[in-house]
Amino acid sequence: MDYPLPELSAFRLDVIRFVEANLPADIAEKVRLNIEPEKSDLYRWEQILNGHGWFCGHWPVHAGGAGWSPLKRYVFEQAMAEAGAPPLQPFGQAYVGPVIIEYGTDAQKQRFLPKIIDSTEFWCQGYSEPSAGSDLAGLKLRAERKGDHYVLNGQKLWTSYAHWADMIFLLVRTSQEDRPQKGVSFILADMHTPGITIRPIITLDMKHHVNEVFFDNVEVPVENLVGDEGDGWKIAKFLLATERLIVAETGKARRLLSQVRTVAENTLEAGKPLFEQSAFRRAFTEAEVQLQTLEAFCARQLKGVAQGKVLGFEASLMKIRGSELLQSITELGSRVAARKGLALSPEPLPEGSNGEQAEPTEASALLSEYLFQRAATIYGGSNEIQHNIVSKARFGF
Amino acid sequence: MDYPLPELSAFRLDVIRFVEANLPADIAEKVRLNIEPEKSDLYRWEQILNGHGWFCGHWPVHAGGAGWSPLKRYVFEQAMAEAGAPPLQPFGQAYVGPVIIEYGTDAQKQRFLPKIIDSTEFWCQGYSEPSAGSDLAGLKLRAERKGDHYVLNGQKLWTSYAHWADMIFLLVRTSQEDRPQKGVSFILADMHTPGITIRPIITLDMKHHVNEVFFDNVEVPVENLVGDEGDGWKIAKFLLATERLIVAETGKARRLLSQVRTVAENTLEAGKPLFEQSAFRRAFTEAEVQLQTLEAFCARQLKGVAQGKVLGFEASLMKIRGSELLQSITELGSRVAARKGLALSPEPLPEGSNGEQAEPTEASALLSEYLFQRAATIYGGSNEIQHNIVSKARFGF
Amino acid sequence: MDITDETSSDAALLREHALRWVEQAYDDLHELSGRAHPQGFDPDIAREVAAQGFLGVMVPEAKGGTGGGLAEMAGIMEAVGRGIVAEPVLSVGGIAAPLLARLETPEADAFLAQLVAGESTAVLAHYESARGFDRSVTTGARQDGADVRLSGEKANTLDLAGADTLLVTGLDANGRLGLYRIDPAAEGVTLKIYRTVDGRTTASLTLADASAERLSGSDDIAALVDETLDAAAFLVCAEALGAMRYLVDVTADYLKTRKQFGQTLDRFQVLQHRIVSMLLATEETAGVVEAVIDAKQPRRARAIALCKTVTARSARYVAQQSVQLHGGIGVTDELKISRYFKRLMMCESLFGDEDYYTARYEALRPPA
Amino acid sequence: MDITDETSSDAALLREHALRWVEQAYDDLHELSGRAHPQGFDPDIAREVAAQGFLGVMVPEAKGGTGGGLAEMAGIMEAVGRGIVAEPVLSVGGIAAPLLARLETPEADAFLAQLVAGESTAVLAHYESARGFDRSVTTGARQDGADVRLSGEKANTLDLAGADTLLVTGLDANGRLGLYRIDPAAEGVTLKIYRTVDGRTTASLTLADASAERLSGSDDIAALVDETLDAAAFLVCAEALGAMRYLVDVTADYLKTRKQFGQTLDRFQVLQHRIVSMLLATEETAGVVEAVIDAKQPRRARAIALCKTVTARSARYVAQQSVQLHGGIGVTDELKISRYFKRLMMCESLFGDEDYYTARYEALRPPA
Repeated sequence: MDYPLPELSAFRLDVIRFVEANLPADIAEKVRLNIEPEKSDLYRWEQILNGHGWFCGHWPVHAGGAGWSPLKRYVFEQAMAEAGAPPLQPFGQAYVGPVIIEYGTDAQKQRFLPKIIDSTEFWCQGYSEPSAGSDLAGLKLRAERKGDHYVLNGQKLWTSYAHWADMIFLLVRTSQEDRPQKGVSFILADMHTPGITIRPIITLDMKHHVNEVFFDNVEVPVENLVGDEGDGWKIAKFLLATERLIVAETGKARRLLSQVRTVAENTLEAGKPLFEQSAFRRAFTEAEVQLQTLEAFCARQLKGVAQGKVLGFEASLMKIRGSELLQSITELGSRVAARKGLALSPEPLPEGSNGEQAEPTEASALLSEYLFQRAATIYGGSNEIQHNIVSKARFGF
Repeated sequence: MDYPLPELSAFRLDVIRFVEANLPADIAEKVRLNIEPEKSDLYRWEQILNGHGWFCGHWPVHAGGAGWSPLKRYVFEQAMAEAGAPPLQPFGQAYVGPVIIEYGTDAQKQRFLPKIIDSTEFWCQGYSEPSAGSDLAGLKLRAERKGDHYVLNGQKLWTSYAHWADMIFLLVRTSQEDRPQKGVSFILADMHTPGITIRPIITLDMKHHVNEVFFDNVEVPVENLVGDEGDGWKIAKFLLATERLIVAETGKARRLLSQVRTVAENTLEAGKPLFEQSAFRRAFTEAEVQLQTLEAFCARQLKGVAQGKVLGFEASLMKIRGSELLQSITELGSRVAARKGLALSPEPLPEGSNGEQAEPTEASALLSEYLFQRAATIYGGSNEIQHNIVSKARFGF
Repeated sequence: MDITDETSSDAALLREHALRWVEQAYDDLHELSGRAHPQGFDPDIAREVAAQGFLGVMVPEAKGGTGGGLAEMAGIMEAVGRGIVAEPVLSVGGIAAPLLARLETPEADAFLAQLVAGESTAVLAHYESARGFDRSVTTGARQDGADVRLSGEKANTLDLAGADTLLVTGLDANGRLGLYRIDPAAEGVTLKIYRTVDGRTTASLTLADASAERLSGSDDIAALVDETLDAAAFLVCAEALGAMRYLVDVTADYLKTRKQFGQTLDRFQVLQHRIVSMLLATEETAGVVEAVIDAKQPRRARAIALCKTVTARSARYVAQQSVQLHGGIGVTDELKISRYFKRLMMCESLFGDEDYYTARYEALRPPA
Repeated sequence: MDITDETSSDAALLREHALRWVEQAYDDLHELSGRAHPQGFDPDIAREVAAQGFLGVMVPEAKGGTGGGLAEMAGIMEAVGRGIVAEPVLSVGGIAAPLLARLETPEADAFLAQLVAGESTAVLAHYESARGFDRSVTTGARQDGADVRLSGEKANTLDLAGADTLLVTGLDANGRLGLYRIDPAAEGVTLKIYRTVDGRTTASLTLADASAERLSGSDDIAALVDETLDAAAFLVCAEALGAMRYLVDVTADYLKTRKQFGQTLDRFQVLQHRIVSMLLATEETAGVVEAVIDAKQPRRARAIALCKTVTARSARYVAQQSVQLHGGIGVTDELKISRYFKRLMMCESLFGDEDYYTARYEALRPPA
């Protein structure tokens, strides 16, 4: 498929070749079959990337990165995903790392950044709460200053990979009196602190990605506050701005679309490959049109950023179409899986069945991804919220 | 195509055969080419129907009708349209006639009903106003009682066929003090009364269907009031209820879909009939699926009515899907017309062109219908309003 | 008005009965079903389903059933969908039992009684791995003296892990399709069991000269199998209708209670319109389901193709939007919403998906 | 950011110039154009268009043009769409002139100067009535001594009523495609003129041994015609983008002022979301238009197929929703909305519609 950024196509091919040459085969196989990599798998891969200077390439050089432009970073991340590398967990390198670089004290930088770069400390993000999903103004988790510590009480929800995490960065309420946004602060907590309890949440795909995290008189040293009290909103907006450019996962979409094609070529319908069947092919072409349209749209926006434009509502548009695209592609994958009875592996079959347990397949991998992607139009501000945002920002409604 | 009401299929075939045998050829040709019939064409056809006892078949027997059930009336009207009869203008026989039968004085019945039945007086409907489109509560046209007359001042908008009409039935405001709905009355006015001015509005299809009608001190005798002052809302609701069952024009949809097929069979694409082209055929099949789904839905609702059910929000659902269907089918027709350069006949070409003026074609007839049907999701309460209505009526939102 | 009102009051009564049973008896047992059992359903509840008479609805009275047809079974299946019942009501009551009843052979009749009573569970293994949703088969039946031996690959067989008997279609030496009974534990039978997305089971099976008993007579039963699969496709539409109606109700309730930005969600016009679209898709499904019941042969096959086409897309839409409108909790396994979502995926695709039935609808179009 | 920013500052300047001309000079004359004239455009404005240099943008400087390419012409066409200019900017400046310029024959060059100066108006008659959007032709060119005679049926020829010269494609005795100049008033030429939906003209023409002058050399120009039609298809996308941007702006303004149920329409969330979807369709179009400019051969043909596929559907959506959101007045001929709606119908289908370009996109897919 053609790629819309000719000036970066050589770098893109470098990245793809690097992944092909260096991604451990067992990890590649997990990605192909949509089996969750272990934490140690991720660490292994991050360390390989780091050895090549690519793990935190978007960090400034003074902080240990390569100082990539947003455009280059976009191409890197999409090419990685396209080539079948596991997604880098963003919480350390993409989220809290840049925040610490921008707002952290020297002590914080020395304490936290090295362990992000060398993949020895795993982070998670504590934003959402039961009554603050798409609407962060409703944050309730309290952090009360008591001497050298803040004491945290409350609950976070949808906390991805809390069960792997050593550290968590949190938005907490440090004041009840200010207007809702002003009383929010940004703080870092050790996940092993007494009083933190994790409850797994199993999602549609029957996997354990997210959790509820409960805070019961959890003591966090005051030096873990980033910025000042009340800076939480400002820091959250900074973090959001650095993240806006990668909301459309076109690289992953490329990989999944290509997998759909492979699977459909290997699935027979009336003795002929499903990929040759006209209704299926039409839907495939339609997904390809959507993908290339999104890539053209993103390329146009990123070229604007390269010329100094600040993205506003355009990021919401990317989010809307990006999530719709992943849903379309995986829905197509689910059509192939439907020919195999919607078998969902690798969910184990209990003992006592009257036959042999089947192996996971690429079709069931796509089915599982379809289930997972139902959340794509919900998390990070649902698509309905994104429409609200654009309506206000672009038209002043 | 299969028909979903087996018990009435014999009657349906009778109607279709009657139209084929009795509709004058010149009128049939106008329908086929989507050329507006003249008023005299309509009268001719109505009188033929009336001779067969079918013109006001849904009126009670005591009022000169045949006392058809709603189900039978639905089958009749859809079969007429399917067979290519011109649509009966509803304003007399379907709208004001039943109102006069239900609410009129004996004098009103004797004065107005015979001229509706024998097609010697043409009616139009004065509901919409500039600031009361989908929202009738905003009605402003004033009717002040002065002795034996009401004096009307104000304006109506979107008045269909006002330019043909001898009479108009109006919703007017007879009191400013009551809450908006209570001050509305239902009144009948002679279109030849001094002070009435008609301004044509040309629509997307370049035709003259609708008008603005201005009322400047128009005197209407008090005996033309239907019901009491303030009954306007009640009467409008009665009228609406009798009309709810024919909001989905499935018969017309059948005729248009069949015309699309004929035209696509006779249009060549790369030397082969367009109807054989896979993308076109798929869209055609999709339209057929939509049509038969709507017919099944309507049949289910009408069987419910036959068992005494009163339709509520279901009529809005029919309106939503009915309008969408006519838009889909005619959009398909416009695709055929696109192969002929989107020629829109019979719009005349001015003098001085360097070639011969082309004849109207069935393709341009469908194109013209496509333009006309853009209004289908707007008039009679836009589809957005219909969604609001259902949301409130069915879910109590 | 329900789907069976006009066609048969027996059907309406049966539907009411089934809905009540699902609501009262089944709901408490619900969490025990499906995923927790190796069979993909609870054997105790399966026996209770038989005791309720659900498996004999489409079997003539003379053969121990209650002599109903598609209208009656559709009411049962709507209840199955409303409660997302995991037990093999469809596999046995909607497919295996009525198929056996129509074979009119002593072998089939003898086995039928056990099925209806819930003493045995049999599933039809018809689809083949190289044919997708296509209904043609290549599995062959070889006469071996008094025995018959079957060889071939079957796929996409719902509920197989809980079945003690396989009903397998195959072509004899003359190319005639027949139905054969096979013991899943017999030599030459290899099963691969998969958990389906909704916690039931499906399987592919390889038959290598597996010993079989012929249940059908000497006639070709291809037309009968075709009708059976059409009926099955129709019955999952009725099942989908039950699940969709549940989701519309539950989602509307959720919108009324969940608050965001200081308002309950039902105040947001976009969500109001969305649930109206869900309602519309559901009511259209009710319409096309009823149209199948009204349609007589030879029009029924096309009515079913229309019905499954429309139901598949409606089911997908309603399921997806129910999850979307529930937001985060909609994608959790804890909330029932996700289970209805998955059951509707099954309904959407079992016995052929939207593409398959659109093509069939197109192929069955009468000449202009 | 506009479509041409990065590719060429010349292109950006030209675009600005054209937009300004349309806004200032054209808008007042607007009502005089198109429908009121037998040609479907105003001959005086057509001359003004030539004076502005819009017709020579894609002609090399050596041949009297300004030597631009698709990027430059796209900027002009965006302005044409913004003002729904009726004059034959596309037919002459986007098609006839660049096609002649690339023939590199003395006959073509001689005629080219008149075209660019607006002294003559020529349209390409290529499509044929039995071939729809398909680009192959059957019209034949017969050598008759020193003369050439053409026979065949051409269709779907925009702006023909205002042209004094026909540029007709035909196959010679060796099956090579050539380009021929024909006088529309010549013997053997029969024209049927139609008014297009947007008030311009289209025509079909029958050629019965009509006298013609050969403009192309002896090479087969099928590839050149193919590229020309691709370029034309692309340029109507840029035109559509201009019209869509206008509609998004105007519709947003309307929602802010029109009241219903006591509130301005912009308070209704459903309408807010609708116009965001319109914006999204428009910005996607901007993206695929820019991607064509970035794409070099041989990738350009597929980029254009993508562009027209996406633009066709986006144009239809934006046009339909602009009418819908305007309600009743949206369907009146008085309001400009309806004229933009119709122009976008033209953009959607000229040189092939969504179906045609989706098939082309599919056919041009590189091997996996």
